[in-house]
Order: sequence, then structure tokens, then C-alpha cells
Amino acid sequence: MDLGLTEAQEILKTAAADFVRQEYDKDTLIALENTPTGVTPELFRQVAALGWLGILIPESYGGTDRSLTDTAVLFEELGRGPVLGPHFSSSVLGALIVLLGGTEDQKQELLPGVAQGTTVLGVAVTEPNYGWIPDTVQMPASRQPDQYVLSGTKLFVHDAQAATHLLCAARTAPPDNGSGSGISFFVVKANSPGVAIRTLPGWMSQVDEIRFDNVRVPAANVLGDTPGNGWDILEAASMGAIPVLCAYQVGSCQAVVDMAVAYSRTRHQFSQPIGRFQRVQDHIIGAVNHLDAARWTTYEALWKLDSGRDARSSVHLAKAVTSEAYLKVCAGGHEVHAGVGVMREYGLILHTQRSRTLYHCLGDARYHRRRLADALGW
Amino acid sequence: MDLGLTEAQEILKTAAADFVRQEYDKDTLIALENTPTGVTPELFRQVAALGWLGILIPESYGGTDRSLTDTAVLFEELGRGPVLGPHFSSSVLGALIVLLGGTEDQKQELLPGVAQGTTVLGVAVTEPNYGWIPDTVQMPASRQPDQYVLSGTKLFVHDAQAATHLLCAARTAPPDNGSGSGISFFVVKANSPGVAIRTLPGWMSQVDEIRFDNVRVPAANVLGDTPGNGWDILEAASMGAIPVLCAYQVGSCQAVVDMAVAYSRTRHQFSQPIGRFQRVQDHIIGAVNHLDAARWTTYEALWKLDSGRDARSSVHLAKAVTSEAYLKVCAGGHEVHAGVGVMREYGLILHTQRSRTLYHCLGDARYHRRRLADALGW
Amino acid sequence: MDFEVTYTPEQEAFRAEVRGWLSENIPADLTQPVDPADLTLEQYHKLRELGRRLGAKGWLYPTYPQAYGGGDLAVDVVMILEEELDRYGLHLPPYYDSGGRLGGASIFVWGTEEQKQHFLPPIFRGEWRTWQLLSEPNAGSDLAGVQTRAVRDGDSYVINGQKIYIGSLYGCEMMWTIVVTDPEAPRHHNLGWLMIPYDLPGIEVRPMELLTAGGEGGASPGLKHTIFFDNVRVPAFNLVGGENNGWQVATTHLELEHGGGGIVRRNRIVDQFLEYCTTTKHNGATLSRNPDVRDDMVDVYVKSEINRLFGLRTYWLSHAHRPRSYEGPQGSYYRKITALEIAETMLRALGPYAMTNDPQWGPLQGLLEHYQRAAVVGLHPGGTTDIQKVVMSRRIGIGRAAKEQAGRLR
Amino acid sequence: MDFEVTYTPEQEAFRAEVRGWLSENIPADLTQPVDPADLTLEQYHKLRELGRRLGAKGWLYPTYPQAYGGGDLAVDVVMILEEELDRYGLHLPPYYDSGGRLGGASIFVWGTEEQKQHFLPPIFRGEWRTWQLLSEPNAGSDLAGVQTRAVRDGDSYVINGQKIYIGSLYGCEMMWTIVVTDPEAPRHHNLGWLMIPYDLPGIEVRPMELLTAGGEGGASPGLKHTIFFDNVRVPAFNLVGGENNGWQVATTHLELEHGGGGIVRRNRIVDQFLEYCTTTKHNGATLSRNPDVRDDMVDVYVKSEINRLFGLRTYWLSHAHRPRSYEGPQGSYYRKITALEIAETMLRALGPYAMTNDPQWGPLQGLLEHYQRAAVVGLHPGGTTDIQKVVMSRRIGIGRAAKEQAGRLR
Repeated sequence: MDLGLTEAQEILKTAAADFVRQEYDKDTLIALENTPTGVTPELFRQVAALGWLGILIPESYGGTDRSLTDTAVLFEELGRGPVLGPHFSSSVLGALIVLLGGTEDQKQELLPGVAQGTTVLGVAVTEPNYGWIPDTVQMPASRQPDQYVLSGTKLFVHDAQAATHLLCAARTAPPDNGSGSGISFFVVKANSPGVAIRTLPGWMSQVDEIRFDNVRVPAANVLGDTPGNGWDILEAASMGAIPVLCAYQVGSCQAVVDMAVAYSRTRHQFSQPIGRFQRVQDHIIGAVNHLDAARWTTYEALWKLDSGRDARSSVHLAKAVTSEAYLKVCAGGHEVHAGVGVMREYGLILHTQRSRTLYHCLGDARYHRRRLADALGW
Repeated sequence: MDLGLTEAQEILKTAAADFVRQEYDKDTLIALENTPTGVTPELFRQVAALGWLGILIPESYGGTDRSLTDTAVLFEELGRGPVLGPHFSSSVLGALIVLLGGTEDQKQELLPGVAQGTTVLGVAVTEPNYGWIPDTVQMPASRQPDQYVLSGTKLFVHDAQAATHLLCAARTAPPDNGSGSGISFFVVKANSPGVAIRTLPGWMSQVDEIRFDNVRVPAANVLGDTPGNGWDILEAASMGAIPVLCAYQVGSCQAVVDMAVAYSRTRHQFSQPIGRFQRVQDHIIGAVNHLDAARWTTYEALWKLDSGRDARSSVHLAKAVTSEAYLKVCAGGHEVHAGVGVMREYGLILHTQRSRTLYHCLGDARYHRRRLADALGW
Repeated sequence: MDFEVTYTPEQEAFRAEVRGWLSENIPADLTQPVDPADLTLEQYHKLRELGRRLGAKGWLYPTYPQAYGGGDLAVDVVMILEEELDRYGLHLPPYYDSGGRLGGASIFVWGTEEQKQHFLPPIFRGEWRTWQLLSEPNAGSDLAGVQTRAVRDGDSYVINGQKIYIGSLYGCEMMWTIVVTDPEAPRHHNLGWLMIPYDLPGIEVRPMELLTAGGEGGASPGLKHTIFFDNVRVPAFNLVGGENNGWQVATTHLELEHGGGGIVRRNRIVDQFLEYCTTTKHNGATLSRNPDVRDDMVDVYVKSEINRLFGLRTYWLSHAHRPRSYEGPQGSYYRKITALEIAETMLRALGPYAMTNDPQWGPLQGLLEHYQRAAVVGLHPGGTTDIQKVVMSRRIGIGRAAKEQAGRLR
Repeated sequence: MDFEVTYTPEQEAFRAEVRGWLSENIPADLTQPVDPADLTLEQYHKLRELGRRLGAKGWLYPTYPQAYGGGDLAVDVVMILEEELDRYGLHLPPYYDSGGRLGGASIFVWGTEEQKQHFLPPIFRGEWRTWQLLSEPNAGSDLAGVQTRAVRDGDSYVINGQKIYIGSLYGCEMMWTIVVTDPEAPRHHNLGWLMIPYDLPGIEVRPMELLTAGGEGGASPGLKHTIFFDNVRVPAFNLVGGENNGWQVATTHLELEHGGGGIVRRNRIVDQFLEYCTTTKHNGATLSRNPDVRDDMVDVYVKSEINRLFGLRTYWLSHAHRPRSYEGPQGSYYRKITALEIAETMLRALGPYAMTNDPQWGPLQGLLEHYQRAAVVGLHPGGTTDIQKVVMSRRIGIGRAAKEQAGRLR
């Protein structure tokens, strides 16, 4: 038993923390928050140069092939920022979908670019009937000789504005036709004729609507050799991707806790630091408990995945705990900070917005609690 | 708009409070807590002499015919004790069932005795398949010429040990036979051959098992003229009875809050009254919020009932809020009192046990939340 | 008990009068934005004009004496006014005027007859809108620790200092604040309460960018400001409540800020959310038929009902002149904390739809998206949740035999 | 990271040895009651005998040096011992001996060599069972405010005072407590830490009736007592840690009481509840197929998993000699507060069945009924939830730059 990081992980953690601190100061993050992509080309190039966009990609495809736990250590530091942009969508979820579902040709075509940051993947699954079960994917892919035609709307897609290629789930067969979910992933260039991507306004960032208007996709762009198994690919990729997303949220929670603890020392009211008041202490303690619950459920899931154990129940547990934790930690942060916490320039609401943006991504807490019960065989 | 008590209610409240304070000191309550009936014949006679057992019963049947709100004012004070015994089962729930469902002869036969305390009603509905929906009543009442034969087990029946007569729900027809629920109430003398009543051991009081072994009940003892409408009678009686039960729990919550506030002043730790610590304050504030939520939802339901308004959603709201409130208020009380609160002689655990005993009675919080949604027509 | 106002025929006749008057005086094209930050200048002017018309009839601050510009109306009748305005999504006053609502009450309780004659009519007739100035960079929860100074100089006070989280869009005519008038005096006895015209030399108003500026009573403001005082000269006449008595004056408006007046308005956002769920289909089925959404709706409804009952209870105590204790801050605390919980429950019920105000996809024209933000921001104005609990504790007498009294309202 | 102990072949051989030894030494008829209050004298004697046999092998307190009666065993090996005992529903020590577990650690850290030689072997070999005496009528959360006095008189201390919530059924051989040794000295510097034989003249032991007496580490006690000291004379040799240094000694056992050692045991009650729900039918269907019960099960499971991970994390920190901070009291706080929540959730899931220990109707032989009571009682022993948060705050450094250090364990 050893719950510490390895030396290599400590080095990665330090490098990532240094990068985030140096390149992503608060003003930069505030400026990027409500941009369509959440990142600048220059910043994205820097991350690529550090090798972090290929962290999960095998060396044969230009990556560094590190473990999910290593990847999580990196994303925990990105979450502290919170660094925005398509890092997770492209290099984790997108890369895993291609790795697990793509043909050799598709991997060769897509993954080196992902690792270099020249190819950016966006994963388009959800539709106006929002949800993370196969039935909610209804957009048809009509088969024609040598090509498919996609028409419909994908909604609440993360980071589509930053993507060069969309991994788009569409229906090649009706549900329950005996051959898988009837859903296939299509590799669609974001600049294909008929694709219109639009950032959704509101209290979330880099969440998009994509309209497909008779978009023609070559048949070779169906991901993998087996049409109709798209949902299985998504499920398998999600198992690895979710705890990395959780680790990002753990880093975010840690950042909010750190802000609150610091403020509890420097802010004085009634002639003492506010942190001397038990109510203020309890807001922070509540946040710390959520943070640590998120942290240890997340890292246990990662350990199970990396060591080849059955990790399903742990992954659902981690996501259920972590999505909820980020909401609650932000609430605690706001209680501690009161007025100053809602000033845009202060930076706390970067996290509050992020906690909402990510809450439903790949399934919300309630969804994963139900999946947890299933995974435990009850 | 007037949210105060009437003068008559104030007088009743004072009389009830005086009675409880004088006759039900802590040692008496502790001694009665785990007895089969929760009351002594002498104490029950006193309550009868004060007219309180007939408070809901029309004058023509020997009662004083006061409103549900008046009754609630009385039961709020009884709840402060908490006074145990069959006051609610017999004089509220039982009396309402007879009033709403009984024939004139049955009312004449039963209600004057209930008002005098010589007849004590117990309401036996639930069975090993515990629940408050008609399907869970499965005990058959077999029709024979001039009589019915009851066989089966009623479980978690309140105050059966104190009862002279059981109002026992049994099935005279299968469900969904087109004529009501198929459930009828039978008036069964508690000392009928074949009836065996046993107090259930555990952390609850005056909750019983009743076994019916071929108990013969004259056909005339079916409550009312219409066999099979027993569930409708129960529903109608519950509408009035539930907020009175809630008022009892409100009084209980008030008693726990009062204990906690008093202790916060007299108990010193770290050279000051413990109530100076914000954590202790917050335990009490949480309890006060639950108490007041229970109080006002309960009294609004009572006002709607007494003024002839549609009260269904308010009744469900009150029960959902109040059952939960009593649990939470006791938890807050224990946090404030720590060790001394779990000493039997201190008296707080009288309430903790009571909060559990009553939690499911006539449906728990979850049940009433669902019923609330139905009542609102969603 | 009686949980409802019962109206007499005379009162119902008044309702008819109000209804007619409103239909004539509320412009047909008067709409209000979902996010108060989107209030246009044109909309603002229409609301101010409506306020002046209401004020001319004594209906803007209707419970106050006509002698000061009020309407001398009984509270039951005022509820009719509020109910009828509510049909237009408006209430009294119809724009952000918390300084008038809270400051008017304070002047009414603590001002001299001369001050009442001078200050109340323009407030109550809608000629002034008034901002309250309370928080400072170093004085939030610890409001009595304000540092803005007012030094007596002849017939004037000279003010220097800084106030934050102030006001709304499009300025005001009058402001008031508490200031240190005697730095040597003990805490709570060192303050003055001053009325300050908005356009005096030396006042600088600088906008603050917040997540949203909602959350206060009255129409929500669209923006907050920092206000700097640089040797601002105010007539000594404007000191209300006497020398170094500012904290006493403040107890009146703090009592109102802490919920001491109660609330009888329904929560329109909750009502609209529930209606939305019962009328909107998702995946082919009405949202309210989804068991999870149904449970969420119940959760929202139960909390909202408790808020309604707490507000009603306090309103009755306050208007029936019954003894008040912890009820105001209890209602305020519970409303704030459940607003955040309700927003989270809506987020669970509606998924990411709750976060967008997209014209096509945002539910209720973005009302719910704005509520997500407003529920966070709303935790703090008028006293944090922690401060409400401080006040509750003192008044319940937790840990102390002597219970603190509620602030004077009349 | 590695969340599991990986056992070497040598260690697995040790497991086989343990398994064989236990099957020979644990009486086949050794059962333990659901409610510790029902422990019979015969059962108690069997457990004590098992303790002595384990002690003779150095397995009772296996991490301590053999020189003091321990087993010099590494922590991974000890986990094997614990796992194998757990198969019998037992752990180390197999009866209530919190005074030995906590006091042994304190003597080990703070005692002189002579004191260690004298006190530790009988504790670690199971010859003594030891009670801790901490709370007094006026000193609970404020433990440093104890009033029991110990006055030096020649080679003895003479003790007068009263301690409450002490011990379990069937007495003990040894007790320890903190006492005021210098009433003039400042707080935290006025205390001594004393070992006191149970059978000294002047000691009176009077039972206290509680809701249940569970909740502490070690086998739960079945009963608590008030203990009165009336001029009880104890050798001065028994003062551990030196003059007026008792609070320092206490920081060691308080750290353990506050969870600083971590926990690796599973929550057997939760496991059994979940299994009960997946195997028991109600109204014709397995409980776990009822969506509400299923949600309740998840709620219980999630909290239980977080408790397990917090305990494992602290266990690792403690045994890998990593810096510890707020983790112990965090685990303790979270375990206490979720125990109450879990009990309430079980109540909702099972209805009134959760409240009865009836032989026919009570689930799991009344285990859940007892848990309902134990969860309430368990909020307080070893530091209330509020005190755990006091300690957490200091160690996290909320409101203070200097973080308080965790208590010494080795």
C-alpha cells in the first residue's frame, strides 16, 4: 500500500503547477473564460510542446503513453487554474475513443496530430433530448453509396469550437436491432460543408450547439470496423476519461479551498481574522471534506484502472462524488468570501462557472449513482 | 389574516400545558416509556375528565366537538411531554374513522365511550408488507353467514395494547374489483378469542404485533354500510388526523429546542456558556428552522381543513416536513447535549425514541412528498 | 388562525379602482429584462415615470401618512395594490429603490419633524430614487466597523471614504450612509447617519463587475458601484437621529434588510419552474412525469412553501404589531440558503438547459440561467447567512439569558 | 499509488499460521451479542482468555516491541492478523480495552524506561484490561478543564474527584486519567497523567444508564460508569510523563481518539445492510429492486466508501510515518456524522423494521435496531463532532498562519 505519488508523478505535478501558475494568471483566465475556445493558439502550442497533449497516446502514434494516474496528476493541476480549452475533450476523451474504437488507419491519421496539437478532437454525443443513455442519440446517419449523410442538432457539446475534427455519434440503426446500440461514431471535419457550430450563451463556457445540415461523410470515416458499436466505444473510453475529468475537478476544488483558507487569514472583521469564527471554519471544513472525498474516490478508481482491476463501480463512485463536490466546494467558497467572491476580477467565479459547466459532462451525479448500483450487481 | 390563537385556544393551551407539567414529569415519562400502553389508568381517567378524549367528537356522542385546530393546540402540548398512550390513536384517528365511516349505531356504541375513556380504539392497518397503500393490506376477512373470519398478522400497530376495540382493516374483496379498494374496517374487541397482541421490542414504544387466529367477527361489525370502502374512510380520516399528529410532533420539537436553549445557557465549557460557540448556535438554529417549518405547514393545513378549503396538498406537505423535522431536531438536540443527552435520566432520548416511533406512522416523509406531487396535479 | 386576507366589499372596490388605474398607467410596451443588467434606459425612464404617478396618488409608499407623501392605507389594502402590480410582474416601488424603502423607514422612525417634512415626500412621491451605502472594503459583516469619516465643519459635515456594492443602473437622486462622526467614541456610539445628494462635488461613482447584481429586495439592480467621497460637504441638517446615534438609526433599516418586515409575494421563479416542468416535454414525455424531476419539483416546492410561510408569519407579526424576535433573520437566512439549494435542484432537474439563456434553448427566456447566478450572489446582500445566524442566536438567547430585541420599525 | 497491501509469500505463510492458530484458540461457541449490553460474563471470560493467549504470542498489541509484551510485527503483517480476526467478527484487542490501546501508546511515547517495563507488559499481554477516565461532569469537550485533584503526599498522590462515561461491563484491572496536579499553574500546564489500579480503597464505581454504550473503538462496551475518588492513594511512580506534563501525554491518546491512527476495517453493519437489501423480499420483490431503496443503498454505500478511504488514507499516513495534519479528526468527524445519516437512511429504507430487534421481525438479529441507537450515542465519545472540527480548523490553519501539529504517536 502506498498512497503517495511516484517520483515521476511528482516531477510532472511540479512542472504542470509551474506552467499553470506562470501562463494562466487570473487575468488571463478571466479574459479567456467566455471566449469560444477558452485557449489561445500560443498557449495550446505550449502545452503541446510539453508533450501533455499526447500523454495518453502510445509512442507509436507520437505520444508519451503514460498511465491514467499520470494523466490525472496533470489534469489536477490544470483544474487548479481552472485552465480552459479542449485539453480534456481532445487529448483524453477524444483520444481514448479513437484508440479504443478506431481502425489502425484512423489512429495513424488522427492521433499524432492530437499529440502535436494540430488536430483537435471534439466529442459530439448529446442532443436536444439531453442524456447519457443510447436512446437519447437520435440523429440519423443516412447510408448512401460510399457515404453517410448527417442531419440534425448536437447540443451541449464541449469544446466543439476549438475542434478540427468532430467525433460525432449518430444512429446507423434503430435501437434494439440486435447488433449493439445502433450508434456509430463519425469522424467529421469541423469545417465540412453543412456543419455550423455556435457557442451557447449563459453561465457555462465552451459549450456549443452543432447543426448538421446534410453533411456528407465518407463511409471510411465511420470510426472502427463495426458500425453500430459506437455506444460501447463511448462507454469504454468514458471509463478511462471520467476519472481524469474528476481529477481536474479535484484540482479545482483544491484551488477554491486554498483561496478560502488564505482569505480566512487575511480578511479581518470584528477585529480578528474571519477564520476565527466557527461558521467560517465550518464552510471551509465542509469544502475540505468534499475535496478529499473527491480526491480519494478518484485516485482509487485510477489505481484500479491502471492495475487492470474491475473499476466500474469506482469510476461511477468517483464521478458521483466529484461533480457534486465541485458544486459544494464553490458554495463554501462563496460563503467564506461573501461580496468579494462574486466580483469578476477576484477569480472565484471562474470556478463556480466551471463547476456548473462540468456538472453534467459524461453524466451527472444522479446518473452515476444509478450506474453504481448496477455495477455493484444489486 | 390572523396567525395567533383564539382566546379559547389560549385557555386550552394553558390548561394542557399545566396538566402535562404537573402530571407528566420526566421520571413519570421515563417509567412509562417502555410499558405496553404508555399510560396509567389514573392518568388516562384524568385526561378523560378534562374532556380531551372527546375533543373531536360531536356533543350528541358525548364529546365537545371542537375544531381540528383546537385539537392540534391540545396535542401540541401533549407532544411536549412527550405524553405517551393511545390519545391520538383512539380519540383522533380512531374517532375520525368511526365518525366518517361508521353507521349511526356504531357511532352511538363507540364514541361516547371514547370520549369517556372507557372505550379505547386501536387502528390496525399495516401488515408485514408494511406500507400505506391499499395493496399492502392483504389480510383476508372470509365471509360466512352472519360473520367474518379474520386470520393474519397486523404489524407495527400503534397502541393496540391499550385498546378495548380494534379498528382492523381487512380485505373483503380483491384489489381492483371495481368497487373501491376491497378493504373494510372491522370493529373487533381486543379481547376476542383468537386475538393475540404483543408489544414489539426495540427502539420504539407502544408499537405492537396483532395476530388474528380465526377471529370471528359479527357481520354487523363491518364499519359502515358499504363494505370495501375502508381505504376511502382511512384516507378521509387521515386528512384530519395527520395534522393533529404533526402538531404533537411540533410540540415535541419545541420541547427539544427549549431543552437545548436552556442547556446552552447553563452548561459552561472553555469558561463560557456553550451557547456562545457558533457551532452550538448552529445546531439550535437548524432545529428552530425545522421546528418552525413544521409548525407553520401544520397550522396552515389545519386552517384549510377547518375552513373547508381543499387541504390535501397542505396535509401532505405538513407530514413530509414534520416527520423529518422531528428526526433533525432530535439530532440537533443531541449535538448540543453530547454525553448528557444519551443518559436515560436526562429525558432527551424520550424524544429521540418518539421521533423514530412516529416517523412512519400514517406514511413517512417520502410517501407524503409523492402524494404531495399527486395532490398538486403535476 | 386565518392564513388569508379576507377582503371587504369596500376593499374589493378599491381593487377594481387599482386595476383600472394600472391598466391606464402602465405602458403596454413596458417589459422588464430577465437579467436586470439588461434594463434599458428607456425601460428605466418608464418605470420611474410609473413610480412618480404612483407616488402622486400616495400608492408608492402607501402605508406612510399622506402628510409625508404616503397614502395612509391600511396593510390589507396595500396587499391588494401589491397583488395587482404582481400581475404585471411589478411591485412597490417598481424599480430599485432600496435606499428609499429602508431609508424612508429609518427617517420616519428617527428623523425630526423638520427632517421628515424635508426628506420623506420626495422619496415617497417617487421624485427621488435613493441608494443605500453600507459596505466598505473593510466593513462588510462587521458593518459597525465602517471607516468612512464625516467631520463637522460649521454647518456641514465633510465626508471622506469609500463604499462598495452600491446602487444599480442609471444613478439616483439621493443616497444615505453611516459614517464615523466620533473616532474616539466606543463602538456603536461613534457613528452618524447622513442623507447625501448624489450630485455633490467630490463624489465619484465607479462601476463594479459582479456575477450578477440581483438578490436585494425591491426591483433587482443591474449593476453595482464603488463610491468614493473626497471632501464631500453635506449640510449638518442631513444628519438623521442625532449626534453619534447612527447605529440606532441603522437598527431600523437592518431589521428590514434582515427580513423583519416579512414577505407576502410568491416566488415567481419557482412558480414558473414548476409550470415549465408540467408543460414541457423532454424525450417525448412531460418533465413532471419523470420520477426524478418530480422529486426535484417536490423538493423545490417544499422549500418554497416554507419560505412563503416564514415570510407570511413575519409579515403578520410586523403588521399586526406583535412582538418580533428572530423571525426576520430566520426568514432571510432560510430564503438565501434554500435559493442556492433550489438553484442546484433545478440544475439537476433540467441538466445543462438550466445554464443557458440561449434564445432557442434557454428555458423561460433565460430566467433560470439568471437564477443560477442570482442564487449565488444573493447569499450576501443585506447580511450574509452567517450574520443572519448571529442575529438569530442573540434573539433566541442561545448561550445568554438576556435576549436581544428586534429593531424598531414604527 | 497502490490502495492495497500486497503480501509476500512469507506473509501469506504467516496468514496460514494465524488462521490455524485462531481456529484452535477461538472457542467454537464464542458468540458476541448484537447489543454489547447483552454480553454475558461467560462470553466476557472467553474473550479475556483469548486476549491472554494472543498476548502471550505478542499478537494482542503486535506492533509494539517484544520487550514490552508486543510482537515486533510490521504493519502489513498486522493487517493479516486483523483480517483473519475479522472473519470471526473480532479485532484487536477482542474486548473493550480502549484504555490499553490509547494508554499503552501514551506510556510508550511518554513513559520512563522503568514505567514502560512496569506498565506495558501486562497491558500488551492481556493480563490487564484498562479503562480510560477522561470526562467529568464539568469537563467534556473542554477536557483540559478537569477538576479531579491529585495532591502529592510523600511517595503518593491522593486523588479526589469524579469521572463519567467510563468503562464497560465486568470491571477492569487498571485505569488511567488526567488530574489537576497544580491548581495554580496555567491551563494545559497544571495536569498530571496517572495510572490507577482498579481495586484501590476509596474508589466507587456506579453504573450509568445510557441509550446504548457503543461508539468507541475497540469492542464496544456494554455499560458506562461514574467513578468517584475519595482520597485514593496512588504511588507517585504511576505519574507518566513527568510533573504537570499530563496534557502533553494526553495529546497522544487524543490523537488516536480523534482518528489519527486511521481505520482499515470495513463497516460490517453497512455491508450487512446492503446484503440484507439484496437478499430480502418485501411485498414480493427484493428490496434492492425498489428504486427508492436502491437510491438509499447507494447513499449508504457512497458515504461508507468515503469513510473507508479516509480511514485508509490516515492509516497509511500514520503507518508510513508521513506527516499527518487534519486527517485524523476529519475521518472521525465524517464517520460520526455519516453514521447518523446512514442510520436515518436505513430507517427510511426499511421502515419501522429498522427499529425493532424482535426475534421474528427485527432484521439481522436486531443489528440495525442497535445501530439506530449507537449512531446517536456515537456522536460524542472521543470528542464531539464540534471538537473534531475545532481540531481540524487549527491544523488546516483556518484563520491562522501557524498550523497546529498533530499529536505524537511514536
